Amino acid sequence: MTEAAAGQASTDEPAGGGEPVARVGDEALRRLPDDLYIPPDALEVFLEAFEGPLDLLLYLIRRQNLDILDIPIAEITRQYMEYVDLMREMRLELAAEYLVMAAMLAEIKSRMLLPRPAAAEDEEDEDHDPRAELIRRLQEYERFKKVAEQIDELPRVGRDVFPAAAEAPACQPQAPPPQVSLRELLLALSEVMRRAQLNESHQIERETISIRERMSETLSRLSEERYTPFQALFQAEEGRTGVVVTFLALLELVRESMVELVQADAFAPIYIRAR
Amino acid sequence: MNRPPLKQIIEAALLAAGEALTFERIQGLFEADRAPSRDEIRRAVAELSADYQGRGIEIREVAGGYRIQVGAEMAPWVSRLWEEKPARYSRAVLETLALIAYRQPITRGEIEQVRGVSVSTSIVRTLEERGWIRVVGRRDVPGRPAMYATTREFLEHFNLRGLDQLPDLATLQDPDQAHLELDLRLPDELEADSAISDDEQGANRDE
Amino acid sequence: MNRPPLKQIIEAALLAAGEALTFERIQGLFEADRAPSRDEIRRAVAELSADYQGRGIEIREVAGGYRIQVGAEMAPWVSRLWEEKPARYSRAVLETLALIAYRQPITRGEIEQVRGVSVSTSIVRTLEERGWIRVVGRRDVPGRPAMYATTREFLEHFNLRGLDQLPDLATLQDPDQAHLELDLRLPDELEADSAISDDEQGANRDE
Repeated sequence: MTEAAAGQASTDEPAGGGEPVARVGDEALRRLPDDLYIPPDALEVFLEAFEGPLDLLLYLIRRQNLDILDIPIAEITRQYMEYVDLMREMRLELAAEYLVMAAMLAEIKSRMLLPRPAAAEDEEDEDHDPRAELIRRLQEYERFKKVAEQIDELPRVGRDVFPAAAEAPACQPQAPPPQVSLRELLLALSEVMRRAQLNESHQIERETISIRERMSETLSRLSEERYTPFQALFQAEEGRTGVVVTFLALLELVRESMVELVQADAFAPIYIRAR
Repeated sequence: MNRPPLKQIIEAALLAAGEALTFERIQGLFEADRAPSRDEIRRAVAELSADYQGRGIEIREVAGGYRIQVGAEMAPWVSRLWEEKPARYSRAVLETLALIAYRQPITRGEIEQVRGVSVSTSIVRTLEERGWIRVVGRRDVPGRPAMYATTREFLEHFNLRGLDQLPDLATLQDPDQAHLELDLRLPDELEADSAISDDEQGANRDE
Repeated sequence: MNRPPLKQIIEAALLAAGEALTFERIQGLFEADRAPSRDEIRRAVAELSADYQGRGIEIREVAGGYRIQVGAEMAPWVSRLWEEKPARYSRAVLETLALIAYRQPITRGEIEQVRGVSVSTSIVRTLEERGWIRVVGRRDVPGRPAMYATTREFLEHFNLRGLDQLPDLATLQDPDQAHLELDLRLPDELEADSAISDDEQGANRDE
């Protein structure tokens, strides 16, 4: 706000004229209430504090202890226009809604002045008051304005209440490991085999698997550093089949050069070492 | 395993979490077949609540869960932990929030109808950034405007168990009553007042 | 002002902060001329510490201040607050596992040959950490690549007595069928089964 605007506002004060500014009951006020006469820069803050035309209207009504259900529309319209003019003079950014409301007030005022045409009575409610819609909106707005104030007073986190927290015990957040079903494993294998187009030529059979399993087992029991006696790889309790499988696995390991067989002399003990 | 009393586990978990935990999350602390029932949890919370009597902390049901929190009577001391003062929200923000809370789901246009002024984008953004409101759908009218609703964080922030705990909306039939409580003071005075009442909060409560 | 006991203020502040507070910060909660001395703070903390006996929380002195923390004995429950949802293995991991299961012992290079893409170290590590594969030797070729095989844990996870129980690739045409036949029994049942078949072997032979 500029100095000039402020000066203008105080010389053009709306209470300058002889007319009563407002009427509270029987008493006519010749000047605006004290709470409006404040330094010009505070006045700007005051005007800006209105949350729109409904808020301003509510202020005008409450200030004079008027009944919201029986608004003296002419008087309130006049006061409303004074504030709107004031805001314009102060060059406050005036939302278009203020002017829409001004037009609405003027319309209500004119309708109240006109005698009610007989023809219109059929269309409208018999006791239709041109102010009804405005009153409804004012009441509606007031409810939410009030409840917004109450919400502001609710105990709020960070202002009134504070969540309590303590250091958590040292623990690794663990994700449970993924579960895999045999079906998924099969599907994965079928997919990779399909891609490799090896389904036909590389049919893997049960027998092969048990030999390959024994190959793995045997390898894991062998060491690169020291030799393991040949006999130690066979478990008698596995019976004949077990021995055969182990032997076939061993042959396969030798063929694939995964292990090394050592024999010092003929019929001497055979030793095996991983390569 | 010899497990500690339920109320101790709940207390430990609430404090370790530092935020509200729903029944589901509390039950999730246990093996599926050992999870306490809701009633068992309620009983344990009631015990905790009794233990906290006369202390600076309380256990409160918020947004469908429980939270251990430092009560308002401790605010005069505890709030000094932080240099920054808690944010104040403008009337425009609070009125918009109130309309969304009571009238959800609601579009911006519907809010504007009640407030009589346009709702700026920054107001909506402020509320969304705080996590207090979110878009829950679009109204099937031209332009398909977004419909807003409040969130669990809104309830948590305002210390509410549910939307039914919001202050009652004054009824339209009784406007005179509302009149008496209306505030005729200037915004400045209001601010001065609230500043004082903040300081006096502790004192008032002691009286 | 009638102020709550010092230990309550300290407890409230420590819990609201959720972290350690130094003596200075605790003293800073009070008007300068009402701040408690370090000895007063120590005494109040000792009282709190006694109150916490036998509960899931404790107050600890750390680096010139105090902190409230949840006791280690609560970890089994509290740690589940942050438990993530079980992840899923990628297709690459599953294919690698399948190849190791059916073609063991197998090197990474051999897996790559079949899959047609490289097998990242992280895939192998994932399976090793899970305990499902291990290195059983090295192939005697340049670079001496590790050869992988499946483990006992792998068999246990899939409820298999041995690798020979892995379904034939022939059943791949109808994996659902194979699934039904193989995997729906509980480990107990499988064990019971195998016990019976062992017993029956002898009987069969006698006949």
